[in-house]
Amino acid sequence: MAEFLQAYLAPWWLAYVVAALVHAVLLINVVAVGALIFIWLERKVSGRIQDRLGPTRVGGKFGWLQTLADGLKLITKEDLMPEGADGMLFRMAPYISFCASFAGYLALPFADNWVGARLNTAVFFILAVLGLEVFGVILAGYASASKWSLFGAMREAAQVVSYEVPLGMCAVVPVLIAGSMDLVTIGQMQHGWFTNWFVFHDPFTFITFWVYFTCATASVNRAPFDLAEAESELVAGFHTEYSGLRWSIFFMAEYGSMFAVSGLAAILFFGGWNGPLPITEWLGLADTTNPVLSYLGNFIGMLNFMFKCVFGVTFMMWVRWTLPRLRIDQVMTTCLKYCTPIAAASFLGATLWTYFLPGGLILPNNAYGLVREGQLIDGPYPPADAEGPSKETANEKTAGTGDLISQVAGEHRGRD
Amino acid sequence: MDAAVVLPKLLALAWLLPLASFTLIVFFGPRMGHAGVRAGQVATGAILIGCLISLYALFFVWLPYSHAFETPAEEAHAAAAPDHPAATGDEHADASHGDADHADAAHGAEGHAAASHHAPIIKPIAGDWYALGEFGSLRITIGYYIDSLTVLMFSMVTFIATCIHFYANGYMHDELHDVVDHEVKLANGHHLHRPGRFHRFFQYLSLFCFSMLGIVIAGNIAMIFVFWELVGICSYFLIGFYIERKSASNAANKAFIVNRIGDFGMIIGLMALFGSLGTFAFGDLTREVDGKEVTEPGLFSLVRSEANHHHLVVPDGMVKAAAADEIAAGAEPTAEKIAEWRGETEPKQVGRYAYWLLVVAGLGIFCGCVGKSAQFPLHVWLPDAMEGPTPVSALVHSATMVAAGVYLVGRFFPVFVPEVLLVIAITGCITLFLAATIAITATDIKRVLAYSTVSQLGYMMLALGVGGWVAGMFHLITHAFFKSLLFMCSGSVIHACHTNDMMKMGGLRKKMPWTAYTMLAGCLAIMGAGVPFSIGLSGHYSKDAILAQAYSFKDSNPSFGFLFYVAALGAVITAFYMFRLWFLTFAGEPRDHHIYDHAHESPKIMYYPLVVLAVFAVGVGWSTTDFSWFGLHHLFGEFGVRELLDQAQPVGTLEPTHGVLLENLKYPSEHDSHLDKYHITAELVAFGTAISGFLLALAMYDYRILSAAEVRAHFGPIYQLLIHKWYFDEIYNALFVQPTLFLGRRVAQFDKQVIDGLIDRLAWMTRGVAHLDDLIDRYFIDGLVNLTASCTYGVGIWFRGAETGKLRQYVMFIVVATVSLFFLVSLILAGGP
Amino acid sequence: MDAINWHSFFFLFFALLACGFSLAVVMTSNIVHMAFYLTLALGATSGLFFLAGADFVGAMQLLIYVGGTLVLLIFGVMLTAKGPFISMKTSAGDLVLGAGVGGALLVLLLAAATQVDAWRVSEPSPPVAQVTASRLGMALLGARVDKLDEKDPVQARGMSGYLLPFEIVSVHLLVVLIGSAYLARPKKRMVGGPVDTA
Amino acid sequence: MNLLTQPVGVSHYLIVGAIMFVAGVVCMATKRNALGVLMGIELVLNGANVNFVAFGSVYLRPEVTGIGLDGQLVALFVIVLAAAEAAVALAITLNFYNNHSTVDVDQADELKG
Repeated sequence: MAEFLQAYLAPWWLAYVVAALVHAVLLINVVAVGALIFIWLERKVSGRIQDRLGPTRVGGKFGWLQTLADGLKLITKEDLMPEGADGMLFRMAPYISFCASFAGYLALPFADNWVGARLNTAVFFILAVLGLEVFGVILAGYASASKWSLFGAMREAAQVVSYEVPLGMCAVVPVLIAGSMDLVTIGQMQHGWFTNWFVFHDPFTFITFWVYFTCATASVNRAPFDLAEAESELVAGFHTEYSGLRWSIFFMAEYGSMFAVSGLAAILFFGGWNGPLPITEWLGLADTTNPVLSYLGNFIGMLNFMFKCVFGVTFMMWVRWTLPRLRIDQVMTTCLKYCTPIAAASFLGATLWTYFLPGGLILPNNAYGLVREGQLIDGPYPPADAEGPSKETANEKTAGTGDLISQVAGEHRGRD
Repeated sequence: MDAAVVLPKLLALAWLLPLASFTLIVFFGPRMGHAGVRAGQVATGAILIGCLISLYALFFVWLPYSHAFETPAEEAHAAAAPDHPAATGDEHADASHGDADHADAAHGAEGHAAASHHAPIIKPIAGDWYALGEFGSLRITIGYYIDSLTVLMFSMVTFIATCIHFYANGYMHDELHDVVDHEVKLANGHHLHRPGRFHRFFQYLSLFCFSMLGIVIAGNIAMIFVFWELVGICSYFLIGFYIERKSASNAANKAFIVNRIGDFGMIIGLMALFGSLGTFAFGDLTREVDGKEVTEPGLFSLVRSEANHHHLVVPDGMVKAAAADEIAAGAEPTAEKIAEWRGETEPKQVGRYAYWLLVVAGLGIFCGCVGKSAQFPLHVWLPDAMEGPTPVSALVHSATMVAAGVYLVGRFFPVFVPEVLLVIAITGCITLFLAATIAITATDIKRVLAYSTVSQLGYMMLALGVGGWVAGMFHLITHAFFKSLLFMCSGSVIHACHTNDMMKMGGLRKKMPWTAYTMLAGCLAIMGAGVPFSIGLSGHYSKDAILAQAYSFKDSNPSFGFLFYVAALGAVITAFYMFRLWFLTFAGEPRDHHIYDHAHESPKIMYYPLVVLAVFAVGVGWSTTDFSWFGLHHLFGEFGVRELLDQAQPVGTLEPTHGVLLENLKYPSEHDSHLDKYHITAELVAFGTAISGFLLALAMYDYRILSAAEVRAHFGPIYQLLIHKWYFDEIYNALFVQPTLFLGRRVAQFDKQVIDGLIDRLAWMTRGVAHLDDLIDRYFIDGLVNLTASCTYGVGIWFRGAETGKLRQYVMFIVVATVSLFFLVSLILAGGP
Repeated sequence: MDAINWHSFFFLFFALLACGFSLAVVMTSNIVHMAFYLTLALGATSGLFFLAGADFVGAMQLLIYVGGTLVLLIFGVMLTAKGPFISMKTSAGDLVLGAGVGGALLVLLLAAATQVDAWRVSEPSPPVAQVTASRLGMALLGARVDKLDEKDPVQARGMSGYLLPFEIVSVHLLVVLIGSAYLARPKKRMVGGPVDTA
Repeated sequence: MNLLTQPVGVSHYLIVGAIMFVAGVVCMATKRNALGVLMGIELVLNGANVNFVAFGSVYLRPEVTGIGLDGQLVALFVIVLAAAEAAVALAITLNFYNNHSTVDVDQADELKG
């Protein structure tokens, strides 16, 4: 895109800046507009679950402008800060939370190669950045100079640090199967019928997904794991002292993270932008040589991906309004005594399964069968990124560990 | 499958299983389940598997024509088959030695037709599993000597042991939790309170089974001796199981010490054999020496060599040992010379000495058997040994350990000369009578059985002593079954009544029917109940065989006729005291209502083994020939325990022989006792004696036509004699124990006054020297050391200032040191060349 | 005007952030502020790692260091953050001493860093994009795929990877886990009043 | 020398590392709060890590003379071990706090000579 802009913008560096800005604005819109929609959705969903209608008036049908109205109200509210508060930290905290949540989108692909920055270690990066969100919460809790806030922050800290362990372990399972931490590569590998999705790869990935989802719910601080803002015990937890816009930024961060972990789940387990049926292929939109067609195909893929993310978020809402909140000890027990061992066992099982049955549950599975052999994918997939650095790189990127192992093995044979 | 290959492996497995169980329980016993309850299951499992293996092994010898013990070369000499018409008496030679070069069919003209219809006496399997060491000609090995007797004993021991293990699992359940021993009073007046020892019991049982099986399978006298002593120590442990009871620990000591006396004689006997013959092994061993196969003759072949047609001839080694003087004087021990020496049986001649050497060996070995099998005069320990738990009595003191003595006599039978056999017979005869009479008056239910055991062992010794090898061994087997049954029944009764005193029982039949009727079966079996000439319980056959043998011996040696009469009298008494026991315990009216009300049938795990054993007590003596009217022998051939024992009859012992020292002593062939003239008489006598004893008991203790009290009063002095067990304990006490104690006290006095005084004086001197040493040490050496220490201390104090304990200061030190180090290094580098 | 070197630009950006916040850590006496600045300094360092082509290490830095270790540290801060401990003033003498010693060390290190000419300018090898994660993984498992074409046999022998350190570190982590749980376990109350702290 | 237009070299990274290192050392030497000392240690480790990564980076030094992957590997180990060290140090600090009701390292001088 930057190259494209360079042709029109006089100072060449401006092209980069504009391109970066465009990316950032697009992404921030996903977060901001997403939050608007999700808050409305949450109200509707919770209303339905509690056998009422939810908002109905604002904006005509279904009350779809309710959130906007709320936002306006929040902006006009007075910005309060407690007397004993640590001013700098109190002001920084919401932004830290929001930045952490937002930075995760940098590496999240919305369709094939539609990604802010394609990273080798995208999975890792997203998990790391989302983990930083906790800083905002902790600092908010401390800076508020309130007991409730501090308690909420402490709970959050304990909970998030603990849940990162099983979460990371679960995320490693698809990475292991794909042989890459690049989310685009992982998404490409699940191309085709829905049987290629990693969640159906073997029984262990299926289990892993549920553990992942539980831990993700906990790590984004959603009910039934929302100990940090347990209103029945801590007034409002870490954001007791916040009001107005700062408060709404915390909310945006929360919905942003929900969307991000759902997106990660969608790519790691549910094929990302690939639909259950290879419709884009049937329609001839998978042809990457034609920019218009591939753009259309990717657009359909993006819709696909969005749908999966929204489904994930809705699922979290459903869980929130169904299950009662856990006690803090139950939260820790769930993490350390159940999630971690199950994740570890699934990891081991998936490793063994991949070793003995590399093709997955439903054979034959040509897609990664080829990757396992260490050959370049040129059948179903053209080289993934035509505009990438070089063909060699693509080769190396998709080759994964299998290739390297065979290389090393060959080397050793040669030496003997 | 070649039996010679398979049998040693099978039996070794069955033999080692209890050892494995023992080892396991020793190390993990207390941790096996609650209070070691799994230990019982481990031990039981081990012996059960051992039993199954033994029974499987039995199939190799069960079929009389299975050729189990024949060497592969046997086919070439099929002439020895039992249906061979030419009963020329060379069966033994052929069957037992397949060596074609050596087989000398022309020899052995004198045969005996009686043997011809029997199964062949076939060669035992002998060999070594493992050589422990070799010292010149002396090879100490773990070897085996397997014939049908071995396999039969294995099956019997393991089978009975299995039943007893099951039974003990129920009987010992008190030991699973803390036990209050009401028979032990502590100094503070309380009863002893101690933790249960369930696992320890089974640990000893396992070790005992292992040792007993070791004796049975042993292939040389060294092994026999080792396991003989192991059995002794196990019996010591088990008798003294309730070690806190004074009576139990005394009984254990008594058993052990009395056995020691016998074992001393045994060592003499074994050394006499080894010293003169130079080998430990029983059978001929073939092994490779320098690439050649060498067959070393074993004890039995040396004593009854093939060249002598398996007659007992003083072997060369003994003659050489006897002729030590002549050889020292320069005589060359050539073959002719040895033959010449051997022939001289006149007094003070070499042959005479050599023969005496053989007698000494035999008597020595028998001495050990006297101790272990509780024969007169060493029988005193067995009744006292009833202090152990009843399963121990059943296993150790009825069926197996005391049987070891009899078994050993049977094993060494080929070595015994007629004079020794006579001693054995007389000892057995005395024992059976003594013990039987004591049993009449005993009121302790286990003691009655103990004396009964002693008496029955006497029967076996008598049988062996009068030349009835098969009869004695047969009685050994049948007795094992019914005596263990009787003991376990008595245990069941004791378990229910918590007393041993028969006078407090009575009428228990209604309360514990299973125990009562299985015990009745046992009593009938030991009495020898049966219908003459047709069928009977197991004891019927074995006792008939013994009586017939004694009768045929009486026919050859009229002067020793008393042996037969005493045996017959013993049979009367046996029947009497057994039914006295049964009637007192189970019949009539209860004499102690408190005990009667609390009595109950034992748990299933205890009376199921009783039923199994009862079945065997009834039927173990049967062979297919007893059912010839049914045609069974056509179907299965002739087999039964007797036929199996016939297979194992030591080579050459069927020949009629006579004594050398006592020239009038004549031993008929054992088969002669099957002649009708002896057989019918014996059977009638046996029936008559048994019935009369039974009727007498019936009259006195059930119908009470005769009053026991009156009889007692009438025979006052005899009653006193019997109730005091012929005053044996008192005599031994006065003769041996008191003088020993006296001597011991004198020695202690000497030790205390003379030796201690000397040592005290020495100690005083040492103290003086030490005092001097101390002064030097304190002022000179300590001074030096203190000086060093104070120097170090001073330096330490000086350096202490640097340790401020402040973390931040340490960081400063590190940084400053680093910077200055860099600085110094760069200075040196810059200033250097 | 020369073209802006983006690498240099971002390096400068992150370097200033890292150094600035490091110094802020030293300057501030409020322990919570210290933790916050440290977070930012370490985050900026991870940016430096990304710049230097060490993607995986950068992500590790974010995930483990910033997301784990520092959260733990802040946790500790919160647990002990009673009034007097939030800002503990150091005596001026200590500060001066520290500054002096630190300055000396800084001078030494800067001198060492800038004295080698070869380090001053970059001579980048032809751009080779690397999947560092799998290479690192293989190296941890004992196979150095980046040195497969090492010609010198002596050098090649040294390229045996990091399997043993990896295992040692794994065991070490386990030990640490258990050890710290043990150290921080709740204590039984002492009988007879609180421990004398004087 | 215009930093914005010239390519940066290893030295630049080393300078950043040195500053962080010294900041950490000064932090360790001056902070009285045990957790402050701990943060100093983290800074020191990070300064070292910057150096390692810089030496191992193919963007800064040719692969032939650079230490290649080793730099990154050592940095990895440092990060992991720093996490372990932090856990233990925190446990020790909390223990110290439990027993002495303070986190002042100057008070922890019971072992002084």
